[in-house]
Amino acid sequence: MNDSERLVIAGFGGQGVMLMGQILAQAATNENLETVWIPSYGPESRGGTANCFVTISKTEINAPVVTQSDTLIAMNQPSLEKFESKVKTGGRVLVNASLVKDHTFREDIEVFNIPVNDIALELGNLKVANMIMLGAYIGASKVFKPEALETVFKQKFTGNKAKLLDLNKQALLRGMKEVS
Amino acid sequence: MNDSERLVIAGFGGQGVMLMGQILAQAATNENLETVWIPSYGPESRGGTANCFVTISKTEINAPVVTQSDTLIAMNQPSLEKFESKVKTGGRVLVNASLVKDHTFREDIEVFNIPVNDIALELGNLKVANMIMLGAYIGASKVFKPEALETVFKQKFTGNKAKLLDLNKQALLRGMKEVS
Amino acid sequence: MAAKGRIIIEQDKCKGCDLCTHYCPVNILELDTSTTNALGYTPLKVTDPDKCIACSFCAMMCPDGVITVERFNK
Amino acid sequence: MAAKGRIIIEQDKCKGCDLCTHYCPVNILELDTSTTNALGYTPLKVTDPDKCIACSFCAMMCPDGVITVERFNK
Amino acid sequence: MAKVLMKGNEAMALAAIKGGCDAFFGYPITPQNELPEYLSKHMKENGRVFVQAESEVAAINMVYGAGGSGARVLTSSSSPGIALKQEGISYLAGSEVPCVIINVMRGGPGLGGIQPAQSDYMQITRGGGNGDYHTLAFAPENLQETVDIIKESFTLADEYRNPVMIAADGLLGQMMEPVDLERSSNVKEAPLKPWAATGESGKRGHRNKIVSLFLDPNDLEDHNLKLQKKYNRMIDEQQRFEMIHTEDAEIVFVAYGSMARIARSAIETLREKGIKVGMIRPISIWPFPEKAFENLPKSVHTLLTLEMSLGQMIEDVKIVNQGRYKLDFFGRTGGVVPEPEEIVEKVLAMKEGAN
Amino acid sequence: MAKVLMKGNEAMALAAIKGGCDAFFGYPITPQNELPEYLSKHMKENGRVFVQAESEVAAINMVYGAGGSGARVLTSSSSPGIALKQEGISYLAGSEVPCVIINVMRGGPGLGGIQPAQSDYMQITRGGGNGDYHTLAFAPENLQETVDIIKESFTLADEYRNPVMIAADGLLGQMMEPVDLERSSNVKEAPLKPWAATGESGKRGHRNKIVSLFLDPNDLEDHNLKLQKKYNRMIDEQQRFEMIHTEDAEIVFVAYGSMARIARSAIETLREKGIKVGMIRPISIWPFPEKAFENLPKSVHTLLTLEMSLGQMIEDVKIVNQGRYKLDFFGRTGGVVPEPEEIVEKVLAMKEGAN
Amino acid sequence: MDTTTVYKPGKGLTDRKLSYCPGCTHGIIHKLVGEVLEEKNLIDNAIGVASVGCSVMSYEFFNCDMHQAAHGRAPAVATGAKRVREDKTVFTYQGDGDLASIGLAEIVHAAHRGENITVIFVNNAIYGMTGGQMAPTTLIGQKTTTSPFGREKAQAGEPLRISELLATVPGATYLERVSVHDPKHVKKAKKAIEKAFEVQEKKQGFSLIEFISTCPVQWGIQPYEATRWAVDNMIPYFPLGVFKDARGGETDE
Amino acid sequence: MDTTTVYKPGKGLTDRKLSYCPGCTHGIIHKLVGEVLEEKNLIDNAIGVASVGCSVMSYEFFNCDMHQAAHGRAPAVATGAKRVREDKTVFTYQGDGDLASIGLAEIVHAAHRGENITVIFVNNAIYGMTGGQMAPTTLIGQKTTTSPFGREKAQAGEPLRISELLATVPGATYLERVSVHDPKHVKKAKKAIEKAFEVQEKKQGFSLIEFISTCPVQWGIQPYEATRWAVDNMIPYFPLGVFKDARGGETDE
Ligand SMILES: Cc1ncc(C[n+]2csc(CCOP(=O)(O)OP(=O)(O)O)c2C)c(N)n1
Ligand SMILES: Cc1ncc(C[n+]2csc(CCOP(=O)(O)OP(=O)(O)O)c2C)c(N)n1
Ligand code: SF4
Ligand code: SF4
Ligand code: SF4
Ligand code: SF4
Repeated sequence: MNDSERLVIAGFGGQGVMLMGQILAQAATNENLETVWIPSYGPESRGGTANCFVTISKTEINAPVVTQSDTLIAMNQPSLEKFESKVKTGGRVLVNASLVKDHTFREDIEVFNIPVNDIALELGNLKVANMIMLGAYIGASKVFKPEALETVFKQKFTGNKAKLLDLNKQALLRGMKEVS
Repeated sequence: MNDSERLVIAGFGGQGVMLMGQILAQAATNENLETVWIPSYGPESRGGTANCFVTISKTEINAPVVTQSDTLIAMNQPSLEKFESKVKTGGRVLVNASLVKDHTFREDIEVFNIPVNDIALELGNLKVANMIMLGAYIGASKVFKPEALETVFKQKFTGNKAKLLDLNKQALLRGMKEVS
Repeated sequence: MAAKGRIIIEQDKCKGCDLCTHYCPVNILELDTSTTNALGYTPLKVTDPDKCIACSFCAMMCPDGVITVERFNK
Repeated sequence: MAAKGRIIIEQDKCKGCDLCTHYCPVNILELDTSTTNALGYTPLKVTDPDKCIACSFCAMMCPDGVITVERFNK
Repeated sequence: MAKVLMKGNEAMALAAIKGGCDAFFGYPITPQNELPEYLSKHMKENGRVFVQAESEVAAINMVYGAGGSGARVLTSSSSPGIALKQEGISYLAGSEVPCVIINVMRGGPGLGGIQPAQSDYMQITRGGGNGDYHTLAFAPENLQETVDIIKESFTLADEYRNPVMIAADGLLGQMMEPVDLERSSNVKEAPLKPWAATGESGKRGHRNKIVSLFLDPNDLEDHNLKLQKKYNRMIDEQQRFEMIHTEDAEIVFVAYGSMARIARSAIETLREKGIKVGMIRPISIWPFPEKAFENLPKSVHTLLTLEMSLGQMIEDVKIVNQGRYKLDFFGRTGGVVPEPEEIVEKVLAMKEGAN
Repeated sequence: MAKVLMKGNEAMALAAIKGGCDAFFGYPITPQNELPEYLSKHMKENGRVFVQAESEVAAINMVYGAGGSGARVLTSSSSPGIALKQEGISYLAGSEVPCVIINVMRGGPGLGGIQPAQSDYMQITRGGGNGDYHTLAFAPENLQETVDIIKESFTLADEYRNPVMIAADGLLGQMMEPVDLERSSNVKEAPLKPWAATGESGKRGHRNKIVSLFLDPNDLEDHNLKLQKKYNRMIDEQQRFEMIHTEDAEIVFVAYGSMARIARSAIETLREKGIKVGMIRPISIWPFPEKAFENLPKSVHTLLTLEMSLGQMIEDVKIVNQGRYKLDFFGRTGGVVPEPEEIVEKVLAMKEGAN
Repeated sequence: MDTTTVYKPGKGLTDRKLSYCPGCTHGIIHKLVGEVLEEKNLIDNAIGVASVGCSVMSYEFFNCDMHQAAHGRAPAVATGAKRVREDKTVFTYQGDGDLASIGLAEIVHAAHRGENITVIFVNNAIYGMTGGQMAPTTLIGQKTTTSPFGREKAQAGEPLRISELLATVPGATYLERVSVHDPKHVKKAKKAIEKAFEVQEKKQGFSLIEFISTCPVQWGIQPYEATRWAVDNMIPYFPLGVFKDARGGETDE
Repeated sequence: MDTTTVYKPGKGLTDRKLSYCPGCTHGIIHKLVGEVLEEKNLIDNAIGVASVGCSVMSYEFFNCDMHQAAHGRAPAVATGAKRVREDKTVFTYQGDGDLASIGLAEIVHAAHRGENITVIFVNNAIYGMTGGQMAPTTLIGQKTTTSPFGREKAQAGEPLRISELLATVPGATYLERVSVHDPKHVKKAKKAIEKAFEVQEKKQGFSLIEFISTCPVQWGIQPYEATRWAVDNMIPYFPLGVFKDARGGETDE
């Protein structure tokens, strides 16, 4: 990771993009890094599109809203269209290739096409598409080791959610493999 | 009348002191003089004491509240005590002698003792004590001719109050006589 | 007829509202128009103390707590 | 059995809430999971148009005014 | 026209009728009660609407409904009642619904007292509602001016599609003075209101909406920038003030409303003593009349702000002043109406201090 | 202490618990809902009081009752909800009832929008209630500072017997950051409150009354003068601010809260370009930190006020400035969160203009 | 002579002269509340909430800790006080303008939450304090300063009956309407207050006693005539009685 | 083939896509109001008042002149509009947080004055818009974001029944509670709206139709299950029916 990493994560309401960001922010917190997570909020996010901004940094974070991102994770087509232009030159874009087809990408960015929905269905649960994408992201960016996110999973999936732990780990590793 | 005349009229709630002031202000208005009438207001005036300030002037009236008065009309003892000190040197005080006994007055003011309650009872209606006092006031001050006030009476006592006209006129003239 | 009790009137608290007088079953209360109290009101008086039956009706109806009622012990 | 009428589905208005399908007395409505519409939802489809009795129940229950119902004139 | 002797609150009510007020919605509160009482009698006579609302909150929202439906509308209250109207006022400004709001100020804070005060200057000029908005606010000093301004306010409210506030106080509300209700004032017939939700979408050919909601922040910002243009136009066009004896003054009072009137007496006394005092009397308190401060003579060295509060307008004086003149302040509060003599003494003490 | 990652609204709620908050009364409104939601779960756990009131008006009056009965009390809302609380806040100040009020600001006026804004600066610092009164008001820029200030606010409220307002915004409310909830902050145990109406007149030996009514204007003025002394003490003791790179700055930003944080990025960029900018960051917005402006270096020529509103704090900057420095302004409003680049451009344009 | 005092001003009220107009039954109601506070030993442990109306100064009269609440908001203030002082007796004293007009949401919601407080509600069919304006309880045809032609149904609707309205609120436990127009009713009214405070002591929830009261000054008649007017005009529209009693097994009759 | 259209989206609503969540019955209620407006030829002469809640954007949906009112104040806004536009059809559209919580005084007083307006009251037992907080209508035991352990009587009281409460207000003319959980009830609900608008047309006073509605998203269940939940849990507590009909001689059945 550079001194700081700024991400935009965007998708449909039900795709779990908020959680993806929170997991990264929690991992950063665990490692004593500075971090800020900012959601889009309000009624328009219900059912519609949702996105969050995450900044992870070794030094104090000033402006919290990500205007120029290092990474964009686009879980669907509208998100890609909305945020692609705000990725820095040299930045990376991870795209849900199950929903985004035939898009012409900017030339100055690194693009990872991962069909996370299809993979998730393979794994037997569409809901883990987001974790597959997270895996791909840490695989591509090396911002965190998988163990760091697994720790967060353990913090988040407690009580009757504990049974989801394994599936999510599996999804994470599978996602990493997609970019390795 | 001098260029201006500033009065304080004070008494118990039911004595009609507000009306006295309004009649003077209306007379002034009729004669195209400048005038301001200011009442005490609020719950404390209910049943308790009431007072009003009246200014009548040939020129524009600035500060409307009367702080130094030319005339004080005190319809009872507490009013006299409250306002006597604010009468100008050389000013005049008209006192309801039916209710104020044994008072030692300031030396630098002109005092008129008129037993208006007793006179009113003589006239058969305690309610006109205030009109008797008004009569005494115009008699002493010459600010208005009685006709001026009679005009106001005609403006005020209309409808089923018209029958009070004569009694009030009578009271007024009777009051004038007291100071003549 | 001998009085069964008596009322004590705190004259200076009386507002002369005339409420109590209407509830005296033996009709011995009226306002004393010959005087005014410190508040400027004509206060309550008892016309015929001997008739008081200490029923407390006057006191109960007085909004201003003017009246204390005592019953004579036999 | 010949259809008594038909429904016209404005697919792009459908939010895939699945409400209408529960009220069809002849059970010919379901969501088309094979596709998503412009809003990102899986829209309604008719499985067996021939059975439609033009009762309008689906349309009445649709919160989003997706369905128009026509009766065939004889 | 002959002058009639009227009580302030009643004169305000009648002025509203003369100004074309179609409807009144209000809730009782001292010291403005004679205003709705008068209207409860006379609006009906004139075929107009009078409703005693269940609260100030309801009243201001009735104003919103009636004003938004195209009527000329009035509400009046006093200090704590105006506090309750703040959300509604913010809505009115945000949705650009014209109306007139009279505040007959009394002492505060909280329940406070009922005697005259000017301690709602901030409440009136800064608003307590949310967001970037402004209302025109006028502060007359005597009944004739009050009548003239209220009559005109309905026209101004319509012209700017904005609430207009009248800063009166218990003294203006309760006093009587002769007033000429027909004195010419800038009163225009209510204009056509093509924006109003009159329930005539059929006739009009399109729907009208009275709305302050803009979920997209860019839309809301655009809306605010549009409003801001209007506010700037008000700042340009509506600064009103009177200059009194400033031509050779050394000390210039800044005072409005009843306080200005009292100060006039002090000026007389001081001038008699040879002390050169004058006064800037803001008549509009929003927009604050900056222009009045532009061409003061060289003789001026101090601005003395006078208020029936502990120092609220002085903030505007500071903003305008930008360090040019010495500033001083005299105020009474809580319903105490100062005597001219106190101002005289204040000035004498200032002179003393200066020597 | 380890930092925990929390959502702003939840961190505020937990901070209140850590600050000794005994009772919360509030009404839902975006974007502060997670605050009461968190408390609905956790106040009970801690044996404390959580009540969802029927409205903001009811909520602030419940605060009055609970605070006046001696408890440490919190309410929170967002812009239009705060407008509805104005009468209650005036009562709280007038009766000297301590409490903490959080405003998670959103765009206005009226219903406006729900995205972050700072356009309630006037609403917060001038009050919209009636009368001469003030509330302490703090505007933190990040979650750690928010947590620290909220914890301390209950202590301050008790010390001054006065409401304390927290000016947050939708960004602070909705974002997550790691915070140390145990970081030392000036939190004291609730003091004895011999003035409170606790229902213990027997034990105490005399009755207590929580009152803002003074029918005699002289009493009300005396009460106001007493309050005024307290406000002056606050002005002395509670001005809080941070000076950022002012030591050699030519242009000094004045910005608070989220806007200040954004401005930090702009300062970095500009300094990289060799442009000497610095910032005064008011942490207390009432009292406004005049002291920060006292010893600016000679290098300063311009104060650039930055706000997420169309210019409200700039009035305070003008008041403090008194003509010393050139003033300039940049603001976005309606929920638009400006990008640091916009500030950079503004400064570049200013430099351009100056040349 | 040997005497027993059978009636005297008690300790539930302070010595301050009541600020009510002559003959106003606010005074009688004050006395009753004061007597019950004293007899039930509550003075030292009570928190009262004065509202805005003629009784605004009641914080000077009730001899216990007091709050003065904003107009209409006394039930909210009482809620705040009671929630943080659960073991104290908390009551409000409110007029009909205060409670039935501006404060309607607050009273209904205090009842709705089942707040364990007692409300003394003084219904005199008018706004006394501010000069005799129309209240929600003003009768049809009644002239007030804002219904100068008499209250008209078409313009202002028919009067609200608060006890009846609150009886529909599940959270309300005890609701009774009483009058103080003669000694018999005064006694009954006192019993009602006692019951209400008992409901609170037993933590049974919300209680409200509505008083038919007079306003001789704003009605423009003499105090005694005012009691007759209340009997002849108000009670027919606002019938006396218990409107709700959800105290569980232990009701009295 | 030759066809007759027996059901189609009408002109009472605009073409804007409704902003409600999938399966939310706000949409059905909108349609019904729109249909009645159209069938009664009122679209061109109506003034609607949107409130604050999920239906805040309803000013974009009803195809007539519209106001957007502050939270809870729609009845006051409607009063203002109706008083100055007496010949227009004025209605409000309000949720239960809006009407029964913050706006309680306004709704009761609009009824009390007998305002000649129609209120469409959507009771979904929760605050939808703000994220599922407890409403005055939330059922005992129901979990919401501010009653995380389920609504408890001791803490928050038992749910308010608005139609029953308003039935005690003399000024209210027509009050009915309906549901839209199946086609039969949808038809009945439409009839109720028709009646309410008729009351207004005949200047008979205040009318309110309360709708049992669903909030699948904040209840956390699927839309169809939500209609079942409403039937099984809400209707038993909020029974359907006419709660007041003071239309004079001309009532229907
Ligand atoms: C917010 C607010 N609005 C209005 C008032 C003015 N006000 C004082 S008392 C009162 C009415 C009191 O009437 P009621 O409650 O019937 O009591 P009463 O005086 O008849 O005993 C009003 C409207 C106020 N003080 N505060
Ligand atoms: C003064 C004010 N307080 C609070 C809010 C926030 N708010 C918006 S909608 C709402 C509740 C809506 O619930 P309800 O009326 O039940 O309608 P629903 O969303 O369930 O349809 C609240 C509290 C606001 N906008 N304004
Ligand atoms: S009731 Fe009381 S105040 Fe009235 S006259 Fe009798 S003693 Fe006096
Ligand atoms: S009810 Fe309407 S929106 Fe829902 S699935 Fe059926 S057609 Fe689609
Ligand atoms: S105004 Fe009426 S209610 Fe008030 S004290 Fe006087 S008589 Fe009693
Ligand atoms: S939140 Fe609930 S009430 Fe609101 S639109 Fe969604 S489902 Fe409907």
